[in-house]
Amino acid sequence: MNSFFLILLILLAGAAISFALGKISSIISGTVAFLSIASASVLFFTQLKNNTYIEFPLGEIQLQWGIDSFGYIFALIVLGLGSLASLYSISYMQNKERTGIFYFNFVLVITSMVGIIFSQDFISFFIFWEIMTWSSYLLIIFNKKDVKEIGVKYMIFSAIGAYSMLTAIVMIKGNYNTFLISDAIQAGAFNFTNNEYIPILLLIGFAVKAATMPLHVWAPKAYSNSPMSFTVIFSGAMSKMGVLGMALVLVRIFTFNANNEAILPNFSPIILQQTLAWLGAITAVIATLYALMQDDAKKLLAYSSIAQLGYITVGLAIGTKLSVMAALFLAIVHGIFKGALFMVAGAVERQAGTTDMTKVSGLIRKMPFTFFTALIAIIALAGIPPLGGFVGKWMLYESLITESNSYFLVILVFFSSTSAFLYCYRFLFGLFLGQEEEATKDVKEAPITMIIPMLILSVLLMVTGAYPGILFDPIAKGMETIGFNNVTWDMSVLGNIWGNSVNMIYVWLTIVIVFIAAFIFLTLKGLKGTRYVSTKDISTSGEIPLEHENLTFQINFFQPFRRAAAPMYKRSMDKIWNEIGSGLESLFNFTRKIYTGNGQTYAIFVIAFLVLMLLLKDTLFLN
Amino acid sequence: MVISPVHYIAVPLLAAFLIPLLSKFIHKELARIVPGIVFLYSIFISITLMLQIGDKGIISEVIAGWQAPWGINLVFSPFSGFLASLMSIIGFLIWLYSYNFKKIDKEQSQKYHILQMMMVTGAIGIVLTGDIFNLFVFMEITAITAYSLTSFYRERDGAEAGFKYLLIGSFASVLILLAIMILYTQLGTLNMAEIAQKSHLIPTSLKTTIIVLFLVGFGIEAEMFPLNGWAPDAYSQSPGPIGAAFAGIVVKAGVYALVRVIFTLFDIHGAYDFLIYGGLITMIIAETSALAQTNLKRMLAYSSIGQMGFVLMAFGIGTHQAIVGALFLMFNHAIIKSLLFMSGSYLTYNSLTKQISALSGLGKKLPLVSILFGIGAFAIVGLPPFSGFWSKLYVLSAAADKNMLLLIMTILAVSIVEIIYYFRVVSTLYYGKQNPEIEIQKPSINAMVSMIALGITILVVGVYPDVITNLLENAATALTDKATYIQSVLTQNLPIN
Amino acid sequence: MTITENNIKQPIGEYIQNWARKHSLFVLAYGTGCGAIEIPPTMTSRYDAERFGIRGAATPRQADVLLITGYLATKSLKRVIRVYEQMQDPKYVIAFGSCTINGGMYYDSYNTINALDRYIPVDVYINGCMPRPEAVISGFVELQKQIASGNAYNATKYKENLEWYRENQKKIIKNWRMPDYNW
Amino acid sequence: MEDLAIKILGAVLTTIMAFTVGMFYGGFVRKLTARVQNRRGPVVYQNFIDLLKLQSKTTNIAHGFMHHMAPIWMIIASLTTLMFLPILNGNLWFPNISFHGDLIFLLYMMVFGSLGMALGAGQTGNPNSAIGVTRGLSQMVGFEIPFVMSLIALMIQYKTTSIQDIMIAQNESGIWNMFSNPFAFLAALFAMFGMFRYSPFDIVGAPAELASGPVSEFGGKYLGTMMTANSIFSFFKLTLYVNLFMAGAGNINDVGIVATLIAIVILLIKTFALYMVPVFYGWVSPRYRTEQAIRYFWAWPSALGLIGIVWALI
Repeated sequence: MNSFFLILLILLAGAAISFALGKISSIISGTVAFLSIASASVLFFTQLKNNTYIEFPLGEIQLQWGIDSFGYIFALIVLGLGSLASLYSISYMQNKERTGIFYFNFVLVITSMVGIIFSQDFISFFIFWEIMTWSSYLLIIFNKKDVKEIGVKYMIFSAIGAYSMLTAIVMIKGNYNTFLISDAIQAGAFNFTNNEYIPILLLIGFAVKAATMPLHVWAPKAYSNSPMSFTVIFSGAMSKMGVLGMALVLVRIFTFNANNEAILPNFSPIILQQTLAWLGAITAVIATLYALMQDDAKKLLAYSSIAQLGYITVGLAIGTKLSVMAALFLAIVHGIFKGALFMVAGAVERQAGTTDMTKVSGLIRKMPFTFFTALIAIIALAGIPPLGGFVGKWMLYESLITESNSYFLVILVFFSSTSAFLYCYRFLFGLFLGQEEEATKDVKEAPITMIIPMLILSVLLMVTGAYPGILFDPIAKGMETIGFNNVTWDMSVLGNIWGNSVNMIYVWLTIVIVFIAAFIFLTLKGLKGTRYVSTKDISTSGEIPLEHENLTFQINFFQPFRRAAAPMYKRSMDKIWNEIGSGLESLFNFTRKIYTGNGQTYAIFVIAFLVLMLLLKDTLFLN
Repeated sequence: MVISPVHYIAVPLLAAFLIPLLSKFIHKELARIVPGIVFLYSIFISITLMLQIGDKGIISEVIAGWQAPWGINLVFSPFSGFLASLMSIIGFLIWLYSYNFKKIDKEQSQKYHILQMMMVTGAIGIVLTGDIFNLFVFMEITAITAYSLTSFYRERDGAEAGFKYLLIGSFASVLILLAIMILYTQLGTLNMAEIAQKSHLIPTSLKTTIIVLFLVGFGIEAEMFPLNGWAPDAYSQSPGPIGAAFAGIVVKAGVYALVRVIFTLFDIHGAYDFLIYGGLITMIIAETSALAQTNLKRMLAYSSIGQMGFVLMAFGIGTHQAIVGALFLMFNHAIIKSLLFMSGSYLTYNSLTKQISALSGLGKKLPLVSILFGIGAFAIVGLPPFSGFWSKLYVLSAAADKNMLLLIMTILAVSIVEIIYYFRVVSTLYYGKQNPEIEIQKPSINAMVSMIALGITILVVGVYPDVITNLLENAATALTDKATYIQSVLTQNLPIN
Repeated sequence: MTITENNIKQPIGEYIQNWARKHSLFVLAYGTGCGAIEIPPTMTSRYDAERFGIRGAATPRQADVLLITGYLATKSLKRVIRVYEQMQDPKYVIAFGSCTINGGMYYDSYNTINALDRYIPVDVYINGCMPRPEAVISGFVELQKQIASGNAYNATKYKENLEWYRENQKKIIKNWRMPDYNW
Repeated sequence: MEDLAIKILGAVLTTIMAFTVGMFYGGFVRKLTARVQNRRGPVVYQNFIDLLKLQSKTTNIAHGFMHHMAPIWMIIASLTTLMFLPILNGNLWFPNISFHGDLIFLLYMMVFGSLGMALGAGQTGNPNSAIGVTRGLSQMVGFEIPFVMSLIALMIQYKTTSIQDIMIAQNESGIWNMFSNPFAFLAALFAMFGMFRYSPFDIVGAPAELASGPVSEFGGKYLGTMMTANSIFSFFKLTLYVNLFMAGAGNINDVGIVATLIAIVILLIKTFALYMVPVFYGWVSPRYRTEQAIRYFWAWPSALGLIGIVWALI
């Protein structure tokens, strides 16, 4: 049997079986889900060779599935993160209700993402895309919180995106008479000079999933309210499907000069490119500003995801080799660290009952491994050397400074990235540091099946920091597939086009040597006199805090910053959309009133219509 | 016995006549069982004939020995055959569903089943007949049964709805009859093939008048805006399965008539644009109204109107692919909306009110029904891998071929509205708070069977649309190929007696 | 290797450490009494305690010297004890003003303590009511001498005689809710 | 092998120099401040005495692992940044591994220490520390903006992100960047006020308000190590500024011993002169609240930074 079908079948079977077993035991159901995803991953990475394609007809539509180097990048994220997240969710979903439905949709989301990666034609692409949308919808409202608002918002924006995409697809069909992606590209469907609607509509479609301003409003609550083990996938992998599409389209908008540097063909794509880049940057800034105001760790992470996706959008929009590479690298690394962070949030939620940072604090001693993961992931998120996050950020900045002409964009991105330190700190402080309060006295470390995926992800972050080449390899191949030539990379040296570079190995060496020396010195020196005390033993001007007295500083955490940046908090896209929504709703209420429920009115309608038609018949029918 | 299209009409009429007698003298239950047998037989005929037309092309049957164009004839083309088969199947499923329907008590059930059978028969008659006056007659049969079924519950609201339907429906009858009269005075024939052949003889101003009369008349049956005032009330006040029958059968007949008039009888291009705009406006108004509904059945009714607008619009685009899409839409709408009405009426039946908010949390108590409703909702808004997606894709790509970008965007914008209100229901079903007071009455097995059959069809067609596309292609060809229709009706004479 | 200065023999390591301790005194001023008013002139331009390496410390963790300026109410004794115990060895206490020696003008008050060294060990007393900044500095210099000679080991004494101190402390502090320290 | 030995020796030398100079500068500042306030002030090597005393504390308190780690993080940040900064222009002993890093890297590495310290401060559970940290981080967002703007201006002016190249370019043209792009320099200078946290930007520690802010719970060896790290870091910051805006020190063509010593002296003069700017500014300034400080940085310094970028483009 063909490996493509086999992989999808294994996943589908996994979904069905775990659904059936959900009633019996959530652990068994979860194990089945994990096994199916893991075995699909194993099959994928062992059996499928790059650049294999299969074609089969469905009605008069020719479908093509295949895997190329570009899809491979995303398969790494989806299947890698998918396996870990499903392993994680075995314990996370334990003792919860309706686990059958959860695992069914969970595996279905992964199936559809694998399907999207397989799809080489628009029809299967769209089908898998929509399956992904509704199965994720069912997971978003799984927790039964704010179902109406979150679910409807998610569906509306997904539908806007999906239908713009569908419009573009049928337009491609209309103009070029093909559904195959490669044929469409050959025919120049994404070329701006031929038809500017198609790429723009496609970009809108992808931008929704990539949560780009102003289509991001669904994201914060959707990310924070779904079960955490799914949000790992949702934010880590699913948003990357938008990135996949955007990369695919955006790169085609550029043309390439003799040296294979991307250049823009004419005026209008520059506007598009700049618009998209600015939207990405503004997304990053706004989301960051909101992230650092959140009191709920999950929401904080949700906003942070949006911000990170903003960087990726910027990178893709700039469209040079370095920036696209940065964007794709960030996409993978974001999958890793945001996956890890959502896992951390999930672990805290499971063990401590809430992720509200005003209620939980001081978990570091109780959940050391979770904290370690959070620490590593946050360092990567903040883009601080020497972890993988830094590599991506570095490439992004370098490409912005060296290759784009929009220096103000750099400032914007940098502002967001600096402000990100605030929420990065908030996350660690809020959950793990600070006072150990009585409320969280009995919290235990998360079970091992949750710890293992988290630790694997943290190790990955360190490895990608030291040897980013591991990821450059597939990324470079993928970029060559979508149109760049001669993508060069080095195992651990990052370079820009001005010839400046950073050698991550030296960074690691310096840091590790200094770390070891300083650690030994500081630990051994006065070892006898060093003692560890509880967090209640602090200098409080001599006052002795009692056990139940809450000394943690958590509320209005960044109040001074908020005061300083007050003008930026005044408007929100959410409000604007809500106003549009309520305006439309009142309009619809008006149209509803056409149906008065009165038979006489209806009769008048009929007669009036008849008369009107008789009057207009010649103009209507005789042209 | 030779199977012929006449059996579609004759057998049910005979059965309708016999049922009261049989139930009185043999067994009471027969009144309920016989219609089922009739429907099964109709399905059997459909299958046989559909297989036959594969070799023979169009089957034209003449009733009572008179040759066309004088006699009344039945035309079983791939197009009308497709619709007739669809109607028989839906009719059967509705019968199956309502066999033990809780709200139809024993006394009434005999009446109900006869009426329902006659309604389907009338609709099938409309689709099959080759004679314009005969079409009118069948339309009256359908309409009258529909009126009485609308007010079947003998409540105030039902009576009011029935009356509204009757009022508007009588307009339709008058207008259609008037049109037929003018047509007959002009051409001296009632055979549709012949009218089609001779339609250029009619003076143009008169021709447009006839078209307007037909359009308004059939437009009422096809729920075109602003002629569809009757529909929401009729749908929501009639028994649940009848709502399904309206959506799946009656309206389809109206659309068929409208399309037949425009595509076959007259060849006027303005009418296509009229269909597009009429359909578009219908769709927009209906879907936006549906958003504001709080009553589940009314919401489904408006959604149904909107879907019919979509179908009309798809016909209006007029290319082969668009017609395939339109037929696919009709097919989908028939199965999906039937499923929605069927499952929806069990849901409302088990809630305290018909309000959507009252469905809260029923997903857990009626898991299978809710899942079926969910499948229906997902399918009707056109989410893959359910069948609704393919019809939408066909229509959209047909529109794209004609570069109707604005049209596509409007359709999709309206689809978003659709998504909102359907998902609102689904999320209420599954994620709302449960009302502990409700005692759940499980649906009967036969109802479940018919709903599951529909659900499975949706899934199968969704995953593998090839099972249906061939039929649709043939049907679309049959509709557009006017010459073959005229020729085969006027030359192919196969008297049955 | 030892070094001898002022007839005191010290190993060289200890000598250097004591020299550093002597010249770098971070003072935590516990300004409860009226004596606190004398601290600012001591620190600022006129008397400039910083030239002796004396500077203020904000928290007990960073402080070397606990400067208790004036009477201690029974209520504030608890705070003083806690602050003292939070300080890190080597640590010194300078009691400032008559009140800390014998209660001073509050000797018969119902809610002040009279002799501070019954509750925490005091290295240097500075007499006076108020002692002038000169006196304060002379007290510091005295402390520096003690440190240099290696005699400022009151903190160790406190640990050794903890039970006695606790007993005294508990006599004053009725609702004893001090945390247990793990030293 | 010899290469490696020289490198290690150079690294150690750099560290020792940075440490010594940083500590002495701190002492000078204390002394000068005292003189300005009409005091005698401590001895200039007072900081060494303080450090020695802190390190010779016999008991030390830690509230947990992150508390223990905080000084280590700071040392890592200081030393790593130092190692990747060319101390002298092209000198054999002091380039360390600077050519393996660039400005953007340093920019991020500089944050490492602050974040580490913030985490340590967070673990102590002292609310004062947490408040101090929020102020510090918020203020950092403030001053990073003009700082980054001026760095961008330099980078696009010289089409390089390497500090070495910027230094060489200044030496070749003979014009310091503080004159060739005064706006960028001013923006960076304002940012520097924030970096050094002297008045009016000392809200972070805010003596007498927040105890001593983030370091409230640090004492003994922890405080001592932090002090060391801070001294090294301030030397790094000053050298970075001198390299970027004042052409650094030393001559790439002359790397003899004498030339090196002269270069070091020049470097010290330049850094000291630069260091005095925030110190002088601090003497005459009261304290800004956090939001005032942030707004301060986002107003004129950022505007200057923007002008600097435009200037560099022209």
